[in-house]
Amino acid sequence: MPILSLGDAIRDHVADGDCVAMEGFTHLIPFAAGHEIIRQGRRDLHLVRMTPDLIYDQLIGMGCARRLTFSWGGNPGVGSLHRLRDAVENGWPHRLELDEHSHAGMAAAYCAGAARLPFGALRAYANTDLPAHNTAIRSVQCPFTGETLAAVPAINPDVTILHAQRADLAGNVSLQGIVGAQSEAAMAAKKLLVTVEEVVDQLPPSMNAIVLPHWVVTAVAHCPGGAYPSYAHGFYSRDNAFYQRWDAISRHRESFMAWMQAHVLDTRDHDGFLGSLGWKAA
Amino acid sequence: MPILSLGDAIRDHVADGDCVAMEGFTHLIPFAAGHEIIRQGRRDLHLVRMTPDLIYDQLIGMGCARRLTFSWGGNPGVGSLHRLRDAVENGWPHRLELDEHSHAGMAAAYCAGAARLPFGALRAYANTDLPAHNTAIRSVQCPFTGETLAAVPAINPDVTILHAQRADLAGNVSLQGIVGAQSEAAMAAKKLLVTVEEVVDQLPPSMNAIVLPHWVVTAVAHCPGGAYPSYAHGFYSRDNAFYQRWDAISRHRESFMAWMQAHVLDTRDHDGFLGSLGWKAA
Amino acid sequence: MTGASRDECMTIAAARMLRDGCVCFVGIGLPSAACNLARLLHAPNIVLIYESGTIGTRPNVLPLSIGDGELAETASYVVPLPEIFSHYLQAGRVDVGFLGAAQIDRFGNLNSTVVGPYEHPSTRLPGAGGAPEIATHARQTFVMLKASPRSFVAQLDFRTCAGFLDGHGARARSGAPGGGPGAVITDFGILRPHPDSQELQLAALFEDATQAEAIAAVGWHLQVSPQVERIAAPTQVELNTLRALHARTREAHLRPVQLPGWVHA
Amino acid sequence: MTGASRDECMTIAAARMLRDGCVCFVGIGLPSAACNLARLLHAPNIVLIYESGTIGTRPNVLPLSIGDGELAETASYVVPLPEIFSHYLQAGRVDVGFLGAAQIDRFGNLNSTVVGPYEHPSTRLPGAGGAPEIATHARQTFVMLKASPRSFVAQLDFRTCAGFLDGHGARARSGAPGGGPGAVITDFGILRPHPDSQELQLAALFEDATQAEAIAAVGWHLQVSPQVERIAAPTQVELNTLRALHARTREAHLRPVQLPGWVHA
Repeated sequence: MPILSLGDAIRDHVADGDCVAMEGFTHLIPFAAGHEIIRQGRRDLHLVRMTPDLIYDQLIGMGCARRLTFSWGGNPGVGSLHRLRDAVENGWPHRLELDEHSHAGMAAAYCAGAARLPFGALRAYANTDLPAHNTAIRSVQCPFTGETLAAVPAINPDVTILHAQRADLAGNVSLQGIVGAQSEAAMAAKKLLVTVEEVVDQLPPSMNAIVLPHWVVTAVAHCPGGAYPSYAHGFYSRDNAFYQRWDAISRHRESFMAWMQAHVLDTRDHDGFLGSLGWKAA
Repeated sequence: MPILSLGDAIRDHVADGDCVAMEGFTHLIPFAAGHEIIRQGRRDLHLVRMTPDLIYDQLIGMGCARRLTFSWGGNPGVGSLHRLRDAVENGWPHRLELDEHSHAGMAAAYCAGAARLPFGALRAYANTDLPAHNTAIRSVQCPFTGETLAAVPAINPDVTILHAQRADLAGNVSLQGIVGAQSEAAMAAKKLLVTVEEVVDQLPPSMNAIVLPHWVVTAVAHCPGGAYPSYAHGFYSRDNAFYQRWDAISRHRESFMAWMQAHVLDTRDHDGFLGSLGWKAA
Repeated sequence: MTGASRDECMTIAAARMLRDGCVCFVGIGLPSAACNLARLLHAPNIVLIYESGTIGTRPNVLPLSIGDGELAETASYVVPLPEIFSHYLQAGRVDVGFLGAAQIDRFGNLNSTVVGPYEHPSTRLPGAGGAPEIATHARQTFVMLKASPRSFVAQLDFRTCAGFLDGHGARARSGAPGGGPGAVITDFGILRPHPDSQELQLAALFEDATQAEAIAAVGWHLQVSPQVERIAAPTQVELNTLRALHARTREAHLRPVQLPGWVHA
Repeated sequence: MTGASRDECMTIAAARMLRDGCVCFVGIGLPSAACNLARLLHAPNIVLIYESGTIGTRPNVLPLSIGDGELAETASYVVPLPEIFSHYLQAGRVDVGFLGAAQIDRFGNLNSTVVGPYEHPSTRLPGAGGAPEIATHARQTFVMLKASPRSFVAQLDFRTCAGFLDGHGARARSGAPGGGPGAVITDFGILRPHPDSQELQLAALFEDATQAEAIAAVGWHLQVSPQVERIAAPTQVELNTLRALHARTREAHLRPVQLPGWVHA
């Protein structure tokens, strides 16, 4: 497991056309990695994420995505993702295919992927219109009771990208706090990239901690603040004001493009991004 | 969630004929609860456990069990469970029905039970003779790929009984260390009894700890040493010498019956059991 | 007359419906305020579950997002998200689920997916999230949604969550494990399902709301219960507690973020 | 001549096969000794997984049971048992799985279930445990088992684990993801599958073992490789390390249990 710069990690491991899952349920969202994908101009990505957040709004608005697998696409506590809406409603900057689920369905699909099963069964989607619009929602019959259950195909991303609190020098990664479906998305992936707040000699001992083992981790990039404006429990809190500001920035194509140019395209890396927002190294 | 004496907990919540899972993978095996079931003379139980250990050998030898769902029935690191063998090979004290799985199959069955799904799918049992001898091992076809997978029916015990390190006064229970399939067996159960080393005002804060929530716990019994001769991480270690001695005790019906009479039937409770083995309150 | 806003009336009405000790699956916004208000008032032992995986949460301030750090810090414990949906919700271990939506119909079915046709929507909404399975599995659901003919509609554009389907026992016949919408708390009062038809009918009005207002706000021909209750005005204690919670929340969310190793210019 | 016992020879031979960094699914007994010996010698970064859920374990003494506290205390982390089987083993994340059995046949299929008919066995064995799926999913397996015509049999009483089935590519055709038994380490030496037929053949002998001894110990007509290797005798370092490990283990397991609040008379 090598420790790479984020630029090298994305260059080496994320290709045009890949299926990419950047998970994090409000917490530990890999913003820095998403920005680097935008800087490197990846195209035609199949993006997967339970809750497309601002970072997916940005990727979609910048034309990186061909397809989106998701279950809830909003700005949490604020409202719409305007770039996602513009893509779906108006095909701008181009058409976006949707593979739409519920949270329970996405969770089951990640779990199946992590276990290398081809599908997950669950009691879901009953009497909703979702299956009529998604051929990836089917049914399976219990071979014991005859009951019919919903079935979703496993998600096995080409690359899963996470942000976590810590990695050790061997490449073991530990996460604390709200962990969403990150562990399952990680274990389901063909490659796993992780940005971390800190790299330590040894993870703090914690017998039943949530750890991603080094031989499952493809590369680690040391990227402090890499979840900002989302948060990293124990390091910094969520910049709720930024999430609120994003509503105005993203509402119009012009203000969105200008912001992306100034803060992502014209910055070299995550430190540059933070600097462009008025942060100065202490 | 009431805190009961172990005697009352078993009296109120374990009935003849029940399906009972007493889990614990080497660690935290609920010996005290098993002894109390023997003392109270329960009959016709359907016992479930991945690794029938000494406590199941005792329950079977004392005639409490009608059926056994399991995946490995030995004395770990020592050899056979002689009472289990005697029941299967010679029908003593009476016939025992077997519902035999692999660990992977049992784990999938508990997970399905915990999620209230009727079956679990897994890649297992391929090219083995187990399915030919167990109609509870079937197959299911993936509705996406057409692949055939193994299927096992959910396990939903009438009662799951666990031993754990701690409960708080509200009845939340926390486990540390090797946790086997305890959490899944607990969530799969219709009733959940837990014996604990200590009852505390509040569980030690540990964000991602393994906790069984109070509204899932039917009753807690305070029973220090309740996993002995198995162990409770942070409290006492496994009495390996006892496991080795059990081989000779259990090898013959007479020595087994004499031991059970002296140490279980003729003792009032777990303190009495420990006393009969030469332990004295410090 | 306490000068309560309609948002406050909705929140307090919802809080009053929650009995102590019940297990609630909470959403962001009004439901989160209602559940925490109940906890601070008459239901200190209510168990709040947020779908991010926090269980037994006791936040001091309301979260802006479903996964705020405050929720994890004050939780009894935090589990991976798949467990929330499989071991808790699907397993039938949730008493009350809260739902919102963009549209509701007369049988409590909900739309939070699209306005217009799915393939070419005029408005793409955020989507289902955890709602379809909350609607299916929670023992009962409470819907919180402000009323207008655009939100309380005769015909949904998309059914994201099952309420009572076409009513007259259809939900029970479909085998849905949960009981469906027990109440719709809106800004004029409360709708409840008719015992036979399950059609939502006006069951209660806020102190200063009128039946005419209710009928005008609903896009179908609203049935009115023979006995429309008058909802008691918020007490001073209720209102003070709620306002203090909101004040604490505003203050906390104004606190600037500290990023280790950086200062903000 | 180092005076090594056959158990020691088997353990050391197995340890030598483990490359540094490989991920091993370990069983109790000889496999556990072999894996930890490898870790103490040439493979400090070997990852040991015990099915109880301990990952990256570095025990100072050998466990008596698969779930000894020592395994948890020295693990990188501990996961619930279902994850071990789904996210690690079934997901193809295990390089080497160790297996034992009561019976093995010429194609490396194993029986650990019954001797005699299943419904009326003359000997009821402990059963499958994790073995069928280790045999299926590990990239390769090593079988450790002392030889006698009762254990190395022409016909299994029960097939608990798939080896190469009937050989001649049958395993690969069955779609089994793992490669099957790469070696059978027994008390005269090592059997390996023939590249075409996958029938186990004598591949290597311990320093003081003979071909005649091997043939006598095996209950089928044992094929012999054209080049039977002679396994180098244990080095003094190997033997000292193994004996010190066993000595530490014996000492630790003699330590009396401390039960809080009790003293033993």
